[in-house]
Amino acid sequence: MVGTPVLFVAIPLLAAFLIPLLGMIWKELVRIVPGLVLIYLMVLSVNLLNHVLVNGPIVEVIAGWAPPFGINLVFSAFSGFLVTLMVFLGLIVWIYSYRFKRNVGFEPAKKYFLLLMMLVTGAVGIVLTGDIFNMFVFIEITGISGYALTAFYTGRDSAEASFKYLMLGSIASTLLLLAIMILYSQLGTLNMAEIATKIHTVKPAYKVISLILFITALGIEAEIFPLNGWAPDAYAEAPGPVGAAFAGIVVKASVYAIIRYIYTIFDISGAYDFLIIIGMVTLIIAEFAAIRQEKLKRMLAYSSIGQMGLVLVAFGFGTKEGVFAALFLMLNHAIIKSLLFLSGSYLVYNSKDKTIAEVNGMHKFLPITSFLFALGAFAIVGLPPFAGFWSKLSVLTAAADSHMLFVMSLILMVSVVELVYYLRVVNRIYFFKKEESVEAKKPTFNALIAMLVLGALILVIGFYPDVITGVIHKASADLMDKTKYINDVLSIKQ
Amino acid sequence: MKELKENIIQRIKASFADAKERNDFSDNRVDFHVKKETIPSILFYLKEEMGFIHLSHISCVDWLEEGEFELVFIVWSPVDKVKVFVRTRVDRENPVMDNIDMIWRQANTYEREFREMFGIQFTGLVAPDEFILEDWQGPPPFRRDFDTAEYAEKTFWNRPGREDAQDVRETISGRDGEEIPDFAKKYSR
Amino acid sequence: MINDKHSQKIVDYIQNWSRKHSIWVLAYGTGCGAIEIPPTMTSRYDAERLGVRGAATPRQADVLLITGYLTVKTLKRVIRVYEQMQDPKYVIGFGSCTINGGMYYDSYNTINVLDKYLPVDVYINGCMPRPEAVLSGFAQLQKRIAEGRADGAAQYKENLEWYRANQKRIIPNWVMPEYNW
Amino acid sequence: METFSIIFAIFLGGAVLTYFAGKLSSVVQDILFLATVLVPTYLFFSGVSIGSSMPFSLEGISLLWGVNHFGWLFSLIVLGLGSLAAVYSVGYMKGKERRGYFYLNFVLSVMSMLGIVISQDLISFFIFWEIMTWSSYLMVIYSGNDVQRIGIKYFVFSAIGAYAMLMAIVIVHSVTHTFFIEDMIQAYGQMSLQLQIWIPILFLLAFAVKAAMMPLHVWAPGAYSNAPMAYTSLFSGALSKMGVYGMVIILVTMVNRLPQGILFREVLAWLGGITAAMGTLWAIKQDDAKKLLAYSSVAQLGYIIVGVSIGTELAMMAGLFLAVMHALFKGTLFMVVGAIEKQTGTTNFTEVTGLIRKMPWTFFAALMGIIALAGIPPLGGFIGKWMLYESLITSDHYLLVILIFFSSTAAFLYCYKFLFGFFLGQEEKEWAHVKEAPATMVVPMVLMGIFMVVLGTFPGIVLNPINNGLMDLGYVDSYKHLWETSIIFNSWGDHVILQPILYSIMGIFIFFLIFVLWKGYKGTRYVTTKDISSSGEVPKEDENLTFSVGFMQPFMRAVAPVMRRQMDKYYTGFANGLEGLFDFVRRIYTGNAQTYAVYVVVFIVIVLLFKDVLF
Amino acid sequence: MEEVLYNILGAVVTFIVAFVVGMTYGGLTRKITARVQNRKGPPFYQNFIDAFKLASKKTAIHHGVMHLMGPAFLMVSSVMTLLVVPVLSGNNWFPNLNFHGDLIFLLYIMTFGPLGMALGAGQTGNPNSAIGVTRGLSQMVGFEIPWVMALVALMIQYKTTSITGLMDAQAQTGTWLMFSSPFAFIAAVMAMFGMFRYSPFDIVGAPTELASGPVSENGGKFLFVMMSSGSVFTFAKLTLYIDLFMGGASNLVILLIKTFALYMIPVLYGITSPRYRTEQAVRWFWGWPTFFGLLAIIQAVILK
Repeated sequence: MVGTPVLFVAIPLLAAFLIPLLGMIWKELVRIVPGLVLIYLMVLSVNLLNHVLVNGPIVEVIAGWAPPFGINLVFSAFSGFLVTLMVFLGLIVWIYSYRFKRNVGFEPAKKYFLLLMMLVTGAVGIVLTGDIFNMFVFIEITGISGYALTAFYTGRDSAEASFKYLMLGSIASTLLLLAIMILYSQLGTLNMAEIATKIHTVKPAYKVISLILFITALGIEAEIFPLNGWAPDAYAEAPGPVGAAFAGIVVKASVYAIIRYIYTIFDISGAYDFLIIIGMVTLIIAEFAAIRQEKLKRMLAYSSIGQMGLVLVAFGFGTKEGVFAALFLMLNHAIIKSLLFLSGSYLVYNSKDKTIAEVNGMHKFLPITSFLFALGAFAIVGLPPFAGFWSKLSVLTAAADSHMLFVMSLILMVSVVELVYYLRVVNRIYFFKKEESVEAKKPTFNALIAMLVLGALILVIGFYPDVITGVIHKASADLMDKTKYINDVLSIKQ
Repeated sequence: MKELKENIIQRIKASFADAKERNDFSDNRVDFHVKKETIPSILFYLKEEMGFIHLSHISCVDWLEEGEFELVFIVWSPVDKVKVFVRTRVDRENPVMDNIDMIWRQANTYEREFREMFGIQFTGLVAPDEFILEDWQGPPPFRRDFDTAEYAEKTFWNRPGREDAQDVRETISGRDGEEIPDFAKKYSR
Repeated sequence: MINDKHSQKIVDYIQNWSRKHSIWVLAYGTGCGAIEIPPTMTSRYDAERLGVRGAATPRQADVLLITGYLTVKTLKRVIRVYEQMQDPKYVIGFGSCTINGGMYYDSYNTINVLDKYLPVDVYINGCMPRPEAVLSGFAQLQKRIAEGRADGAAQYKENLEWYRANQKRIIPNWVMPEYNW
Repeated sequence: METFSIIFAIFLGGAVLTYFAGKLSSVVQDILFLATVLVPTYLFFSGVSIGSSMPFSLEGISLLWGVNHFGWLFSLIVLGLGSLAAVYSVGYMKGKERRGYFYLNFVLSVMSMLGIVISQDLISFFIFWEIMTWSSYLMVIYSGNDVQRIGIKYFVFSAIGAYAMLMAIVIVHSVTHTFFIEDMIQAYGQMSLQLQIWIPILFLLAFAVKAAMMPLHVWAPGAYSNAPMAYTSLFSGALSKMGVYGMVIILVTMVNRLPQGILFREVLAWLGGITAAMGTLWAIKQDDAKKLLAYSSVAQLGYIIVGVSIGTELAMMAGLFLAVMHALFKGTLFMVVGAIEKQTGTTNFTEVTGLIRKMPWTFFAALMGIIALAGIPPLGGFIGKWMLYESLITSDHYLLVILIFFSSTAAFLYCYKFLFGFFLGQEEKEWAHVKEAPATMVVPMVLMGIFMVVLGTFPGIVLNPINNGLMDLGYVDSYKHLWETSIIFNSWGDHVILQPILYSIMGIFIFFLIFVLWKGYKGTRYVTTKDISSSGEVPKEDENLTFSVGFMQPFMRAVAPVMRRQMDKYYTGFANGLEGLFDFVRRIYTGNAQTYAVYVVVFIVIVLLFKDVLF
Repeated sequence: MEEVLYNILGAVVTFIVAFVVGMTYGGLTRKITARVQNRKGPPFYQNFIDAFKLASKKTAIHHGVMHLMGPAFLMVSSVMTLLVVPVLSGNNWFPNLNFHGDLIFLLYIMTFGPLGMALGAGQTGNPNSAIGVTRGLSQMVGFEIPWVMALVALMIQYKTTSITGLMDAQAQTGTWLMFSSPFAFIAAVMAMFGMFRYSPFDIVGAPTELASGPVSENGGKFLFVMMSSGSVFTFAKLTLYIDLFMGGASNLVILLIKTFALYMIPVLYGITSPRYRTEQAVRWFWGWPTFFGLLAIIQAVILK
């Protein structure tokens, strides 16, 4: 046992508070310390995950109160997988932005890394916690750091985007609190496992209303149509790595929350179909909207929304294959979309409007970045032999196994749309004449490393998916097994 | 018709001081003489302002005795049904004239012909060198002082025995044994 | 067998006979005389019964029919056409213009005597010669072919310098390709 | 089977190495590229015996690679044409930019095509299929002309096809729980009728796109003409055959077993026939050689589709023989166009003329290709055409045979246009400097030309493997004893005995050439094309006497009513409509915070209202 | 070996017969045309004289290899057609290759010559030649449709694609196919108008407009070869028609009578007709002839 799950929350939080103090000692520490923290967390999570895969989940009780009375953190195969993914992405984002923000002054850099730490803390907390109110708190931490990061470039547009995010986020908080209140009033407990054992005693009306409120509240964070109005603006106005962090960390955490509610806590079977419906609507609307976008990051944002819709659809199948597909999709999406955001933000680094037209002919000046963007684009539309193909295949197989042919054909049709807009951008990068007004910005060394790691991962997973599928299979089995979760949590005696 | 012609004459005279009316023709014809410098402007004026949109003809007259070429431009108005003759004189020794084929494209053909046949040079004329007379070496053949018979004798010299009006019937009869009828004999010289 | 003198004679005879009865005319309408060709060819006079037939291009033709006056400009074309024709080939001068210039005897651009430029096998005089005269001309040509006397082409080759000199005298700018037919 | 792994490792590693070798020197790159294509070809034909297979598993899915007779036939096309085109590419790409990019995609294409024919399971089939699609897509946009339209059109059509196939694959998997093609075929008989109908449709959609069948052909002219010619010869010659390959498998193993299959086959055959006719007509209209050949490819694939969809053994053999021939002659012809493009810089008939004396070997290859394309004896194209007609007549497709005959007669028009436009006609001064293409380009073309002649006399060389392949697919071998000689038979027992006929053709030809014209030749002298009967006019050196504009105008006037309708326009209209819809959807996101808040409220209200329905 | 020699000898004899008959028919056509036009006309042996003259004419120039090979292609096509068509049925006088090929092969070998010729015409560089070729090919696309329809009708009615098979069918039933399949015969004859390129379908080599089109650069020996090939081809095509529709011929006299009678149809139609433009000609062939072809196919399907 090399560590406990609580470290995942405690260490980054501590680091976040220490960053301003360390900055007083040596300014460079502001940049270095988050990295050290994330590297430590990465090592920790990989170790823990290995342990968990063999020995079963770790349930950590905080402050000595055994569940259901105290707050507990659960590091199971499922949550551990997500935590590892998030920490890994946080690490990538840190590597990427280590020099990215060099020309930015000390104060902004301090804020940036502080907020990044907070974001990771919040997201990891959401995934690990076993208590719904605690989850609310983590959601608030994530949300607040998200608002602040959106407004990082202190311009008019950023402020507006941040405001939209803040406004919808507030609504989400209110609704979430309401939902928790309803459940608590009915059951008198906030522990997930406890709720899950007792949920059948709640009146269906309360149950459904609280579920709806949960889904709405979390759906705002998870970018479900029509609750995702904030997302395109926030993605477009936030710095590139933050976009990657949103797509890879925040949204994943929110989706995790929804899934946890539907799979573990509630016992409403209609919720699965509901997931499919909202997922499909989100997917279709987002992809349709993406094709007509003029700004690169907005396009990526819509694509991200669409992918999340697909993840929800896959979860909605409710089968083990479906969960496997959804998790695989989440993994691939996290890797690929981050790569797209990271490379894309260099492609439009110096342009004024950040439009797609301004990436024309960039491949001559940014060959590696362009190549990685193209790789990401090919991967995300699911072309073999890249990573995206396997997840798409598993989603479709899951759909076919659930006999949802209509859903399947819709997914494929939308994929064609997705293909079109990604190829248009790639064609522009490679085959159009460069705009004179736009000057290319060479990526810094660390950014290059971050992107190359992601690109290599795409190829590795594409050519040999077995490296990761074993873990995902275990994770999906873990999620499907509701009683085991309850037993594991409730059997802990301090 | 009379008033129409009067009107035309008045308008031209008002615009071009050197325009001299030549004859009072009874038919639908108006005749002017102008200096050669005025030609492009008067033709342009006639075409654009007065509706004489059609260039009927350009002709050249060699006034050998007066030492001048006369160029006659005939334009036609399909609305008024009136012809206007615009005449000008060019020095015979140094025949240079303004090119007008930008007003009427077809003037180009006439100008090429005059260049070849009369030796009149049109300033700024863009056209291939040869028009009708390929490989011509002699003087411009339409000038009145060009002796065509002498030129032909010199260039395409006739063979003795091939002069015109020779009676070849004897030869034919000698060759083919054909008999010459009596009525024909009296025509033979 | 071919080298044998007698058999050569027989072969020559057959060849001349076939040439005589198959005269393909390149009706090169240079002058006003061309109007006399259609009546000669069609129903009224029917030159085809003599084996006379129109050919479309100089490559296929045997006889070049110079129908009337030749200007300096057309002479150049006629020479080219003649030189493109394949041996054996014949020229018929048609109308008085080809003989001595006819009514254009003093024109500044009409040649007077055709046989200074091209070897004429048969002249048909008249201005215009009527179709009867044309047929008589063809008959004359046939007779000469049969007798082997229609050797204009051979003379042309023999006296090429003389012909060329005459041609170049009125066509000073000689840009024609050299033909050795 | 170690060999499979080695072959694919060489392909992949060689592709990447070749790409980066460009940084060192171009000669090293060329050599590496050639080795990357030729060594696996050698290994495949020497080390892989028919019937060998290699099972392995990936991501929990068991996969199987193997070679059967049918796949071997197509691997012959792929690797044979691939290696010749590779040799050609070395000459073609000399001095061009983005050589690494070209070589990389070339190798990937060859590899993926080989992968397709050796895949015995649907997943590796699909993976290779998609690699083939995107590597060819990257080649289509190589020149960078109009990529947004042509390239995307190609990819969208391919993707629609591929996704249809993917759908069919997962449906099959949901029924059989395995991805082996063998299992799919066996399970097909027990499926429900709905599936029995839909699965072939979905598969055929994918293959029809690649085989450029009406009405899914609209990508082809642009894509074929835009890719570099060295690649297009492979693209049109081999890559489109992958569609045929799949089509044959699906038709034979599924549709023919279906009672309703006759309808399928008729519809397919008629679509193929219309493809052939319309492709031919459009090819006649083109003034650009690349476009002409592109439309011609569409038309030729139409014949092949007709053959394979009729489904009698003779028809199937005709289709497959035509497929082999098409790979040969269309590969040659695209190479010819590439050579001309390389030497003159243009491929437009209205610009280039009279190259026959400057590029005699290229002309020879082009002549052989054209004769084979036109299906004139004694070259191999005739054999395929003959078998196709006979099979259509003996299987009661009377109107279809007229349609096919019309298109193959009309094909003479563009065949002549191709030869005349480039090689014959006036020799203009503008092209006096043109030289014969380098040896690396000429040799593959001429080799293929010679091979077409050989196939015309001894079609058994290819017909026997085809027969074996068809036996693998389950045909009863009723012709085997006949294919061993150079006789072609139809099912009524009528036949053409090729050898005496072809020898007499040669004999008469040589007789007249030597005894009548050789004497003439010795006595004659070459004159330039300016020395023609031009009404006595002496054409100047720079005077253009070429006739190439509006070449087939009278015929086009005659068929004008048919040409007015264009499939492309309908697709463009549809795409524009979709873009309008997308634009409308985009406006849902107003960018206004209040609206978004309203959306949230509306969402909650709607979900609450319908909660009984939903949950 | 003896058999081969025998065959070669037979082929030579057939060729000579075809040459003589074709040339004579050509001369007779000229004579008949002249009589229709109220002329005396050339003698019937005029074509022989023309041919001999052309052969004895000097041929000094060529425009390249394809130009030299063009006439040879044409000749090969004609002779091959002749060899594949059974000239006389029921005896061994003209042993040919007719057991080695069938109708489809014949169709293609018949198009082989014009295409080779077109290549030769193309290399001369004369624009008129190429224009003529394009017209000829367009017209070919026109008349091949009814022609093939007629053939397909015959093939499906008698379930054979070989010429000898069709002749056997006629011999068995005793009726000529022109009576038992009248529509096919009409369509085929109408297609024949285009095949012989007499007026009104002679725009290919319009002498004054195109300077005789494809042959405009060919004189002397080239033209001789083309002319003889045309004569042979005429005979071969007529014999094919006779074999297909009129029961073949058992001896030479009947053959001559039948071919001459058939030959008169396009000749007489041509003499009295003005000239069509290319697209008019093509559309003409796709009108009534194709309609008759369709009728023929329908009839064949019904009677099958």
